[in-house]
Amino acid sequence: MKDLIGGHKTWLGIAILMAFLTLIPFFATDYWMTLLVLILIFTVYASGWNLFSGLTGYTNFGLAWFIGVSGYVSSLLIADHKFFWLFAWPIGALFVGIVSIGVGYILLRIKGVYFAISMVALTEGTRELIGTEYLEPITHGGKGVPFVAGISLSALYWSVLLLAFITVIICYKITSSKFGLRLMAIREDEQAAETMGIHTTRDKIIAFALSAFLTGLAGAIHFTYQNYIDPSFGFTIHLTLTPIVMTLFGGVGTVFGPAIGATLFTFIHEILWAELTILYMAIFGAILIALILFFPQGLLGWMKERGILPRIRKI
Amino acid sequence: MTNFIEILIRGVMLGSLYALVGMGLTLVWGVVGIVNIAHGEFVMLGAYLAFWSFSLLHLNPLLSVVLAIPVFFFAGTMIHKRITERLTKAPELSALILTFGMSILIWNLAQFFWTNTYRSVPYLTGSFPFFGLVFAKSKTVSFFLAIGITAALFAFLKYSRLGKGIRATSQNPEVALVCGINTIKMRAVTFGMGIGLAGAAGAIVSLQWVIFPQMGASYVSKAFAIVVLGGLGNIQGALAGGLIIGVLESLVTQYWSAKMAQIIPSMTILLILLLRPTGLFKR
Amino acid sequence: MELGIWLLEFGTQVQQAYFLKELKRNRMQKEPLLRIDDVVKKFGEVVALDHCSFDIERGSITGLIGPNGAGKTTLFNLITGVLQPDSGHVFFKGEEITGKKPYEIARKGVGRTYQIIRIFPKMTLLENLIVVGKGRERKVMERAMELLHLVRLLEKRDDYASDLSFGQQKLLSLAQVLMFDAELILLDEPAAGINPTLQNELMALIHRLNEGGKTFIIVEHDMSVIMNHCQNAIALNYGQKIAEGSCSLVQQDERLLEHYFGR
Amino acid sequence: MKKEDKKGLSRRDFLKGTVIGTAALGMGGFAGKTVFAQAKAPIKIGVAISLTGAWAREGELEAGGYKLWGKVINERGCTFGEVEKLGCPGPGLLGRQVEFVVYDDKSDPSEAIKLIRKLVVSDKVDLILGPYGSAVSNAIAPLAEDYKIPIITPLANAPVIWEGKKREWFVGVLPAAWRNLFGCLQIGKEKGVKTAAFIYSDTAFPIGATRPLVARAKEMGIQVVLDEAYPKETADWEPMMSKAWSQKPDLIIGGGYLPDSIGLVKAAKAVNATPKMFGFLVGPAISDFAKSLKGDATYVTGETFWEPFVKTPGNLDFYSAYLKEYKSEPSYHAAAGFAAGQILERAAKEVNNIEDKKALRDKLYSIKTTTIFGEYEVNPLGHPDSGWQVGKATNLIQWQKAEGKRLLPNQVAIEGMVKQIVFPSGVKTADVIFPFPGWGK
Repeated sequence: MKDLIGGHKTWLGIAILMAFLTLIPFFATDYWMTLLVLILIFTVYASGWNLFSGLTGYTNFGLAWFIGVSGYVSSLLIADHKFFWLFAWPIGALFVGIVSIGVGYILLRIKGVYFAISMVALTEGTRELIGTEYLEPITHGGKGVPFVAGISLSALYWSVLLLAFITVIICYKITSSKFGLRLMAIREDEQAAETMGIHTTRDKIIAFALSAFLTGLAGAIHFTYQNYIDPSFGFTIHLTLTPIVMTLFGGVGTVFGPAIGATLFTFIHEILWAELTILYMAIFGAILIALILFFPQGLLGWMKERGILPRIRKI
Repeated sequence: MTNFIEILIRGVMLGSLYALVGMGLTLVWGVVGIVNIAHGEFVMLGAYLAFWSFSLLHLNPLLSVVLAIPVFFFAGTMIHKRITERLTKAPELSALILTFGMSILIWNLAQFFWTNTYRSVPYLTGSFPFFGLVFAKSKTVSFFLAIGITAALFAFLKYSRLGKGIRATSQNPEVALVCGINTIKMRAVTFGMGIGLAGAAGAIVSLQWVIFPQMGASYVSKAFAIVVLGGLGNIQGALAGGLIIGVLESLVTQYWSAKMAQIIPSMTILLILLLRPTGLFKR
Repeated sequence: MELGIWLLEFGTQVQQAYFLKELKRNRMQKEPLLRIDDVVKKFGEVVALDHCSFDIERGSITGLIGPNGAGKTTLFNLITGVLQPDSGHVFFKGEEITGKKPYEIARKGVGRTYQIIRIFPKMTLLENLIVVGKGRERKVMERAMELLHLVRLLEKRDDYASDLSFGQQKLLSLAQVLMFDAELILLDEPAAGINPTLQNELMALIHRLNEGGKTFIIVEHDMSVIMNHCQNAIALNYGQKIAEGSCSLVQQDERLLEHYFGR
Repeated sequence: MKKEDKKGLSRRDFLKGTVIGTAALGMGGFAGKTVFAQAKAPIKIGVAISLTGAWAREGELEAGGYKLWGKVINERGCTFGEVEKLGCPGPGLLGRQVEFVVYDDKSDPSEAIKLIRKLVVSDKVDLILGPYGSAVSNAIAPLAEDYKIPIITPLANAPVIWEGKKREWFVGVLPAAWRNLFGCLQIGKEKGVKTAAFIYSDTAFPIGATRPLVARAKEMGIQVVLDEAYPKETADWEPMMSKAWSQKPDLIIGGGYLPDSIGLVKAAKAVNATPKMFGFLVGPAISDFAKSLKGDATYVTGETFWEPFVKTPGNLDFYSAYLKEYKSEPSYHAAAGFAAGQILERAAKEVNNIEDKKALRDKLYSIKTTTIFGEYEVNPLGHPDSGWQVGKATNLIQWQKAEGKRLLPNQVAIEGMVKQIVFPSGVKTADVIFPFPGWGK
């Protein structure tokens, strides 16, 4: 377990990068900042997904549920109850975090593809539920919730930068901790792990709720940025799939894979879509197919296999 | 009361179509082991096949249904041989993502070539009275078509050599392999059949509903509910599941609300997975 | 005054509690390490275990024998909590563990290895051990290194477990069980499929550990392993215990021989 | 296939134009610099609009309208109708060529926000014309306030955008959504209907267009037998229509977008629903509606904001220019896009400058004008609903048989049917056919 990334040079590099990113609002244009905000939000989504699914092997196809529930709670607080955004965000995230403990307790006993489908069903069901006549007085139903949080782009950017930084640090710490190892043991062989004294249910739920909290926080920021939430935007399957694809792109189960995936992916998307408006989505689909067939271990995995990067887990 | 019976029968008709979509999905899932998210896109392609052959070749849409089966069967086996066969040993996430990619690719290409224009096949519109009840002509014909295709499928699986091979592969691929069954071929054939069913369902759908590139999505969630309800790989279960979902949707819309009816598929999935993970029907 | 009475009462209570604890400990020491009491397990129509009862004494090595489908692996699954019995009880150190979760049972000191090895292939050897260790990071690390040394896999500590040979994986699996200080270790066919040298090494290790106070139950098809290494043997057939006792005794049992050796 | 190509605006040609235009501008506006080196710098107009995704069809029609306006003004210096009276001084707007930077928002508000920022900050566009739809418009409206750049949004009218929001840089072109099918209630009232059923898609625009009508129906003494929103994902409208018809109402009103209206008519025929009148949102005005339903579209009513044959100033010129440019029929989306350009043109000409954004904005909030699309007048600054269009009326069309009718100029028969304006009485082109005579009659 040589700590290759713990060297002073690496930390110095990270510090410089962070300082640079922090100072960006002072010289970058709004467009670049918007792009960075989206990259950072998706970095949190992808890392949050990876934190649970990449380590435990439970494919979470309901990331949009985390995002949408937290987005809804925080948006409603800001729009209808005049909460200050800084307070609304953590409330939304805590809400989804706590609810997901219960949800995890119920759903995490379902395994494999069925778990993935149950999460999709949960997302779809919640979306429909928000629109029903019973919840409409609170949620505004299909009309959606438009609001202005009164947050400047720079403040938005710094918030999400801090969140992304914390998320990556948490992922790094977890991957190199015993808790992370236990999660990986669940992925490798859940039953064996349990007969070796690992409280698998508890560990899974903790990881699930932590993932929900972090993605939820990013989700709350996302909809504040968007000034608007409605059931179909809040729970769209794209909010689940894009982060998964980004993670696959960077490397599942790696620490920096999701961040790298989110960054590269957003840039490629930005370039492709400007040039190929309509075929863009078709190309996106083709890339997905190619990724699975020829590149299943992701960028970092591929580099590790080729010996370009050391085969250690902390990257 | 007549209203109730009318709605019940309409639910059954609706359900027969759902069942057709669900049976294709459950076959592929149960035998090939691939959760085909792109299943709905093949329904969409089937609908376009019927639309184009109607508007360009003036082909009767009912003939298109018959035509769709071999066309989509062949396409399905080719897709499996070229692409999805490689997934049989990969983790489940791979298949989910790959078929999702396939879904995006197909509907966007459809959008590119055929535009977002909404189309429909104006054939067999309207209704006919039946002992004081009123039924849509298109749905009634669709119902009998769906029943016919289902019966043919059952007969094929039960009596033909190929069908027996498919059942063997679905129950235990290793044993089937040892017994000299070419499981790769079986999987390709099954995948083809699943796609064929989707295509046929699409051609039937074209009679009833609006056709547009993104229409596939609405069938997939229902098909998933049907598969979970009926039990994985269980054709009879999918038939029953489809009918149940169809009837529930009709009744709940009428006596409760359309929004509650929309929640049925996802609630079904959650409840069944928690209470009876093997599905409601024994194999 | 009242305080005095209260103190007096409290004192008596403390004394009583101490006495009870002592009593419990005495009883526990008399109790066998593991007691299987009238356990029944059915899978649908098939009876996997049929009113099975026996005790395992501390510090013993017991062989569990019987033909395929006799219920040996089911028994292991019941002891470790992977399956729940339909009726009957399992006691470990005098405490009922029926219905407890697998991880709870493991933490009480029951470890097992599997017939088909179930280590964590995409984790390094060291990680495979650390993950099940308890206590402080440094202590866990030291213990892991120690155990890797014991099973002679120290040099490969940073390799993925999937890179090991079959026999080495069995050793790793045993080291894993030792890592969380299991007192009772259930081994499912430890000797099958590995070469004789490694087999001997493994059995020697088991004896060493046994001398150090560990109790073993071994399922093995190779009768010579059982005969050479176990003190006691229990024979199962169709889920019923058909013989129990010292190895030689069991071997002489007519019924067993009939079933087992097909006479 | 051939037949299909003719109808609608050919998507590939259109996109080719878009992409090339965008690419050229993206590379630092080479085209602009070389060609117009001697002339003044071009006016860059930014557009982030749905070219893919759920509203791609509507978005491309709208963008087609924008581009046509740009082309006409680049050639003549003015467009048609009332603005023509301000004079046609030669190529360009205020002597400067108009160039468009068009991006695709993928029908996603989140994407649109990013693009508007990109347009303002990176592309440094001078002006912005709006996206398609209420959802996206609502998402980008705060940006207009942030950057203090006026945005004219031609195709958004959900109340949430303006109601009580005091928007200062964001003006609309469409009249309020509740007016869309108000004609159905009015006609129904005159003809003495007693009951009405409202079924509509559960999204912002249909809710905003239908719910206020429910209240008005009650005020008018019409009994509301059903008021239900159905889920956005609905693909089979038969259960919903059957539910509505089981109450045997005189009016069935509602819908959502184009597929809803087609699906609802099919469903109505399938359950043999024969109320006295059908009124559906959005779809009936679009020719796809008649083309896919054929004869079944007859007697169905829907709102329209514009028709090729309405007698707004300059409409005939617009129609022929559009036909020449895209070789297909314009829809009201295209007309609204063109009209947004005309409103901008008028304001810019009156201010005689586009650099002074505040003056331009003040003008946009204060002018009253008539475009090819109809009247334009918004609530003035300081009004709680400032920026909301109040000048324009919404008309009701009904598909009627073409046989034996004399067609107006630009009134086209599709599948043997023509659109006739039946409400309000001032502009109607034919009397409403009431009650609905039954299917196939």
